[in-house]
Amino acid sequence: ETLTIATVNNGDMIRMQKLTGDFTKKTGHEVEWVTLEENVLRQRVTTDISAKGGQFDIMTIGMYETPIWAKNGWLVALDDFSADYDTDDILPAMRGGLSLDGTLYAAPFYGESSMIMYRTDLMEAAGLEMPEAPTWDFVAKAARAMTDKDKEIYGICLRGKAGWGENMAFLTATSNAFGARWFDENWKPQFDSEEWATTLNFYINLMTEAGPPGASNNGFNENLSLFQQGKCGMWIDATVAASFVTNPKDSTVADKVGFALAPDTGLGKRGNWLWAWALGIPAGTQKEAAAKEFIQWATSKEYIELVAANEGWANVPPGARTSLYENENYKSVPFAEMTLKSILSADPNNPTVKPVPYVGVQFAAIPEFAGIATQVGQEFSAALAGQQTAEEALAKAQALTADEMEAAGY
Amino acid sequence: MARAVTNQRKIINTAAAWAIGLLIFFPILWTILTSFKTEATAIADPPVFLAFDWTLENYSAVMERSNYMRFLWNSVIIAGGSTVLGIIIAIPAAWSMAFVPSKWTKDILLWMLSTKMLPAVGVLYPIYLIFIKMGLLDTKIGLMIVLMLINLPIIVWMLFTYFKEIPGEILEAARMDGAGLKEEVIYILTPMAIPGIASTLLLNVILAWNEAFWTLNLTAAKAAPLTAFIASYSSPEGLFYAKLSAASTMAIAPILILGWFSQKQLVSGLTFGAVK
Amino acid sequence: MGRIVLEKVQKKFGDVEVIPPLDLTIEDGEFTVFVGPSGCGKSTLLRLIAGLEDTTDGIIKIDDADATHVPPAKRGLAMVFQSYALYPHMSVRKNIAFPMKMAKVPEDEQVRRIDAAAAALNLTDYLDRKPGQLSGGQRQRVAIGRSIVREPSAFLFDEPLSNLDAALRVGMRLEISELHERLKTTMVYVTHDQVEAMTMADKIVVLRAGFIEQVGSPLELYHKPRNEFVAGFIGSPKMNIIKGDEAQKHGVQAIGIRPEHIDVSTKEGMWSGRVGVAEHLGSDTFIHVHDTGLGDMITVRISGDISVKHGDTIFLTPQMDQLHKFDEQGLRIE
Amino acid sequence: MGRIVLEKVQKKFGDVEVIPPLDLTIEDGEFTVFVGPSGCGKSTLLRLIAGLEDTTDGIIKIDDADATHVPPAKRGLAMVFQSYALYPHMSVRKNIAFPMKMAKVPEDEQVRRIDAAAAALNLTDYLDRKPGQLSGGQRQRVAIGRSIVREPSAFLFDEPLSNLDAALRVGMRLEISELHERLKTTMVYVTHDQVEAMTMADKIVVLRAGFIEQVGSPLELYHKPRNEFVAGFIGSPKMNIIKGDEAQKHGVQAIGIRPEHIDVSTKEGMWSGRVGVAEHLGSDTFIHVHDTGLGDMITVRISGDISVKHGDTIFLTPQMDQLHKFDEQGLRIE
Amino acid sequence: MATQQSRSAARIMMAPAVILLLGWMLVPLIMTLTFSFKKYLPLRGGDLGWVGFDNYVRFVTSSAFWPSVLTTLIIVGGVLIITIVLGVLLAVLLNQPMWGQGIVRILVIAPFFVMPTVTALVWKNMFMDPVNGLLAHIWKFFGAEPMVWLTEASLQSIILIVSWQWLPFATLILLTAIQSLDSEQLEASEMDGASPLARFGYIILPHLGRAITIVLLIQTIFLLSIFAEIYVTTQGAFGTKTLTYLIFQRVLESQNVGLGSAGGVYAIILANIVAIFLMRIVGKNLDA
Ligand SMILES: Nc1ncnc2c1ncn2[C@@H]1O[C@H](COP(=O)(O)OP(=O)(O)OP(=O)(O)O)[C@@H](O)[C@H]1O
Ligand SMILES: Nc1ncnc2c1ncn2[C@@H]1O[C@H](COP(=O)(O)OP(=O)(O)OP(=O)(O)O)[C@@H](O)[C@H]1O
Ligand SMILES: [Mg+2]
Ligand SMILES: [Mg+2]
Repeated sequence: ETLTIATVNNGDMIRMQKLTGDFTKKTGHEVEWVTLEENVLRQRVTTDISAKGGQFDIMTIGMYETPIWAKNGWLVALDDFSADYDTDDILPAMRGGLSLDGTLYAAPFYGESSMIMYRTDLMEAAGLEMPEAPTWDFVAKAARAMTDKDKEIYGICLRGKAGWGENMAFLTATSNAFGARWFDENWKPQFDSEEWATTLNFYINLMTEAGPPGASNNGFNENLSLFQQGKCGMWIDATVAASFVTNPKDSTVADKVGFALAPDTGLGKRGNWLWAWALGIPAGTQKEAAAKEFIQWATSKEYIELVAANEGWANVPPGARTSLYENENYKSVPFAEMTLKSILSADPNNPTVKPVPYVGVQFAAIPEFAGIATQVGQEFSAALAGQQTAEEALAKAQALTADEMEAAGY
Repeated sequence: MARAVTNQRKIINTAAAWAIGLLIFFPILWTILTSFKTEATAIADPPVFLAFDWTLENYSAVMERSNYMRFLWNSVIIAGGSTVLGIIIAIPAAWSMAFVPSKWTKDILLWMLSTKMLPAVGVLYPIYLIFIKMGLLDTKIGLMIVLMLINLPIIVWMLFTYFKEIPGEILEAARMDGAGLKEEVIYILTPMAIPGIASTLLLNVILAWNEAFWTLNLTAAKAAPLTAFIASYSSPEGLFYAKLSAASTMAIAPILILGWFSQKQLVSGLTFGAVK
Repeated sequence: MGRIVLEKVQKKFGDVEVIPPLDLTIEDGEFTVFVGPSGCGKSTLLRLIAGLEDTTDGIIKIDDADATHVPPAKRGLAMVFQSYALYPHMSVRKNIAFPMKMAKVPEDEQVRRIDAAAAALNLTDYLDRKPGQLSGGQRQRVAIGRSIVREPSAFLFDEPLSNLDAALRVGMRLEISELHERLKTTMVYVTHDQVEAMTMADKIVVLRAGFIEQVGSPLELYHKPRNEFVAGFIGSPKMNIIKGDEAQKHGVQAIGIRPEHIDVSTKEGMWSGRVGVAEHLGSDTFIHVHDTGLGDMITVRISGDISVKHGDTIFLTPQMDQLHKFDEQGLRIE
Repeated sequence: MGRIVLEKVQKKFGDVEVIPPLDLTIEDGEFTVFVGPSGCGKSTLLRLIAGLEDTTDGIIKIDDADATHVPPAKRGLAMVFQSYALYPHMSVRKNIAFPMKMAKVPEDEQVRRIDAAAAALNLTDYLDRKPGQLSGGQRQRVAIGRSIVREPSAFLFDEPLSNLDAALRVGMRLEISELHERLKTTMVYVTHDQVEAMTMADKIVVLRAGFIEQVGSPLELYHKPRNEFVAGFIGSPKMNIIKGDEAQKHGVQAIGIRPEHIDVSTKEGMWSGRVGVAEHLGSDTFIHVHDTGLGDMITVRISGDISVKHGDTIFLTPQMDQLHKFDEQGLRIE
Repeated sequence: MATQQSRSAARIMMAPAVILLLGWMLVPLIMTLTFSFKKYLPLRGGDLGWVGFDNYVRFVTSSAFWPSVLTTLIIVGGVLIITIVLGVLLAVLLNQPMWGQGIVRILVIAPFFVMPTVTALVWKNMFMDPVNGLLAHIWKFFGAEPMVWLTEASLQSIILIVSWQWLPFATLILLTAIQSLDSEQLEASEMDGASPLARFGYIILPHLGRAITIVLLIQTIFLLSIFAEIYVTTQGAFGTKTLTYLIFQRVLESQNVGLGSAGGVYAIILANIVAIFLMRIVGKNLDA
């Protein structure tokens, strides 16, 4: 049988494509890949699954989609995997985020949280020392100290590009650390709260003083390349980035990178998110059995070893399995420990200081969220670009969120 | 105006035209150059223009990652097929409008053009549902039909303007010579309009080749053309300028070369009736 | 064969009646010329016969069979267009062969007829050229060749010579006349050039605004124009029409006298006037005489040369036996 | 004023010499016509005078001042093009006003001149139309109007009437002649129509392949053509040129006799032949006579009518005093 | 050319094109209209029943609506002005005698062959990127602070990118039109004493009128629906959200098909207003 798999164009996925031969050899099934950029992919698979187009046998989806789709009955439950597969080995946080009522609906291919990556040399030059679990105050101080705009060195690189998966992922997670929340228990938007104002003003001030130019256009990729070129002192972003910034082939600063947990403000929540790219099977596919075989292959322990054998331990898909972090070989990878700690410190079911009706750290797992957050993200991005004040951005965000929530019938 | 143009004038013209031409072309040139650089040289500061170690590694990386030939082949089939299909349907329609005009002709023509103003995103859902019903999702034929429909108004209009330049008397002569409608179109009209048909063909191949909304949304694996290919390169992780350039070059090269070879045809043919 | 009969044929474009109901018979083998000013409906009439336009009303018979609703291809007529209407993408040979190809004439018969036509029309050397590589006269010949091979029952020509220059026009005029002598096929020929009409026709049909003003042989029209319009239209330079007192003398509304029927003297004559422009052609001289007291300028034509110049006074005497008389409706009075 | 002198003017297109070095003087107020077959360089010569082409060599003087390198706009000449070259997007009024607007003529003066020109050319009713809404003759008049208002020292016309139909051509011909009578401005007129040349010109320049074959008044050319080429080119129908034995009798290489200088009889005459096509115009009859033993067909022109028909035998007698004689080079022998 | 037979033949021959386009227009249009009166949320189970004009009201009253209409008009208008003005100048220049005309022409028309997605990617990443973009390097070379194009001059940047893409099209059509200008007209105006500038203003420009309207019409049709350029560069941020993009957000990002369909209907109305306006000019110009 030939499986059609929609996937995102991230490095780990590309690697998986190259290794498909192993799967075909083992099972005799062929695989057709549809590789798309993240936003295009999400739009494509969402259209297809909601219209029941049936074009894909396996879709690459995230923690956001999985519970929503599963609730609509669009995904095949993954509860009958073989014992070898060892479902219990999946990190609990990941498993929790990809399950509905205790049943797994998508198997994590790799998982991530966020953390600080910083330049040890610059930190030293600034006369500071990064604690393992810094506060935002420290991070801000360090960022300002490291900044040297004439040399094109910017103390801190943060996401500014509009998008629910871009700046809003970062800002939502960060706002958790500042005690803010998206909605109160009655689904009332909270952008008019004091906490959000603090969060946004803090972020904008910090970026204006210590961030790179044009930060409002920087997403994960832009920041990654800035950091790799040695232009960032600190960068708070996905844990998977660690393997890129420490890879001497692409990175000019590979040997000068340190890691720390995402900062907090002492309110009890850290600003680190939790995400997994996972493989799910749309309900109604003709090739359910083969698809399950593929998912078991791709998210298995053997697959991790296959990658390690081919590309080295630093390149195996991280963040999915407990066993990986118990592996002696992997422990020598510099960022392994900090990644695990970050993942473990995120709690999607209880993300904020104040109580909320939704699940998800850097998102709220409701269908309307992506649309709303993208628009809110644009307002925040415009505020970062100096086109409006933080207060104006928040007011607009509040209005449009209230509007959309009403339209959706909350 | 056959007076000797002073060489000085000609030199100024030449200099100005080349400067502007190169300026306009520069983004493409830069992309092509970048595709032969390493990722590190691609972002070198200051940028290097020609003096770098030329490498093909980006092309091999791209080839390794995606099945370029399949995307290319799909693009060729879809763009070519939709155009041919469109021409076959448009020739009779354009014939009618050009040679048997009624008071509605102009309205029909403008109405046809106005169908192009439907915002594609607005009708994606309906079309998707229809495609599912008809089993056309991810098929080349489905895309051919959609692209044909999108471009049909343009094809009809272009052919209409070419046909109008053909003197009606010639078709009447054919009729007097005993030709039926079919013979008239096949033996007289079509061969006479070959240059116009060629330009139409060309323009529509270009438009169909570059169409990115429907080709992306209605395909998955089997029928995906180069627009889908490029969608997987738009923002990979890490340094990507060189790889992006290589992928871009590969996506545009076929049509660019086709366009250049048929430049004359396009220049003389793209009039939309602007020339009388 | 090729007898064409129009019975009460009428043509309207929308609400405009271009051809009012009209009867006309064209006999087999006759060379009929339609003349008339621009826009009078000559082409329309020809195209009605060809079947390229529908009649609004009336019946067209070809060889006594009703052809009113027969499509053009089936009427057995051939047409030569003003613009030649050659197929530019086909060689001369293919152009000529086209009607036979449509009629599915066998290959060898096609070759035979093409060769015959080419020989007759002096086209043998050009058979493999494209129309674009031919001169105007040659193109015209190809157009004629294309109609000959069909062996039609009648030829229809719509101003076939008007795109040629004067010298060529004379030559082609002769060729078409000779062709008619040879083939004896019915020909219907549209022109607004009265010299062509006079020299080629067996029968001239003078049209004005869709009406037939007169039908007759060229000399009938020249000598006995039925009305002022025909009188003015046939003959070059135009007949002088004189109204007012001078006409009263003859007891009619208007008299007409052709320029070539006026004698000129520098000493005496019936009328006197002042020379305006005098055009010396060598063989003839046209003198435009003003201030004769006869109303408009009078044009006189003299064989050979005469030495008059602008401003001279000259005397004119009409040849009385060549005087034409017209009544109030402009109709001829014998 | 408007005296134009060309001294050793030469024009090459690339390597092709279209005009070999040539001298010509056009006197002030003269109506000069360039005639010659197609491609002989008439337009090129006119465009050299206008300044629309550079001379390869030689000097052009206008009113005794060297104008060889003066740009067209500064030469004070006006040109009327074959295609009229009206500005299609401007009304007739704006078209006529354009040269004055360029010359910054005051508004009221502009209005005055436009009105005058429009009145003279019968354009008053059409001043607000666009050229596309005019007939051919009207367009031609607008083109002339546009040149008149500039009050140029000379007018240049390049086949201004060749796009008009025969009847209109005659009318416009007269109008231009009258304009010349009135304005007395130098006019240089290109045509390949010899009737136009004969009737309009004070002086005709006959060109062949860039060479001047003869310069002279129309009647000079008619009566004393300098060579066979001019003899054949001037006069219609063409002069009959007879070579061989008959010419030997006169001791020359070729003799020429115009169709109107041959007397016809059904009984006796110097030559006899068989009637081919006889063209009856009413006022004249052209008879094409074959098998005279004189080589080519002989054309005869008779005033009035004669009743001969195809195949009849007739007798011809040339008027001996009208005989032209030519030597081996085709040059006239007196 | 107008016998009864040919007229009925014409009707038959026109039928396939008309029927297909009618279907292509009506079927989605009717479905869109239907959806627009419904609460249709695919992620919440699809069709949730009729809601009357709710979606329409919500769409226009949303704060994003009018700015998006304005943005659409600015982009379309800006690109039209730039391409037509530059197109005319370029066409005039390319019509002059010069060496290597063919090659220059190839250079100039090349952008037209480039996919919009690629165009946007290349401009965004390789030119407008504030750190590594070529323009940033140039700015720095002259000692200036690099522009953050897509933020500080977002609309202008998009107009620039789209203009770059469409300039060749305008130039091509205008060039053919210029070449069709009767040279005798230019000579006549020269004889009439017109300077080169006057010739351009009085003869060449009016001659191009028809070509310009056609460029206007065709480009408007294409520009009203530009999408890839915005999607790739700003994703509608910084005031670059066109009506098309807004609909895209409603349908695909917010997964609210009902609301998006109502937006689609508005877009159709806007397009038709522009169209009627254009057709007026063009229709007149096409007859003349
Ligand atoms: N298709 C048509 N629709 C409307 N009116 C027409 C059409 N064809 C011809 N006419 C009108 O019919 C009249 C006769 O036209 P027709 O072409 O027969 O004239 P004509 O005698 O051939 O003139 P010309 O000598 O200029 O060729 C004209 O007034 C013309 O405007
Ligand atoms: N721009 C040019 N380049 C090259 N050859 C040219 C050019 N213009 C004219 N000629 C050639 O010069 C010769 C004379 O041309 P010209 O137009 O002066 O002829 P003409 O006497 O006006 O002919 P016609 O009666 O057909 O208008 C022709 O052989 C023509 O081919
Ligand atoms: Mg006609
Ligand atoms: Mg000429």
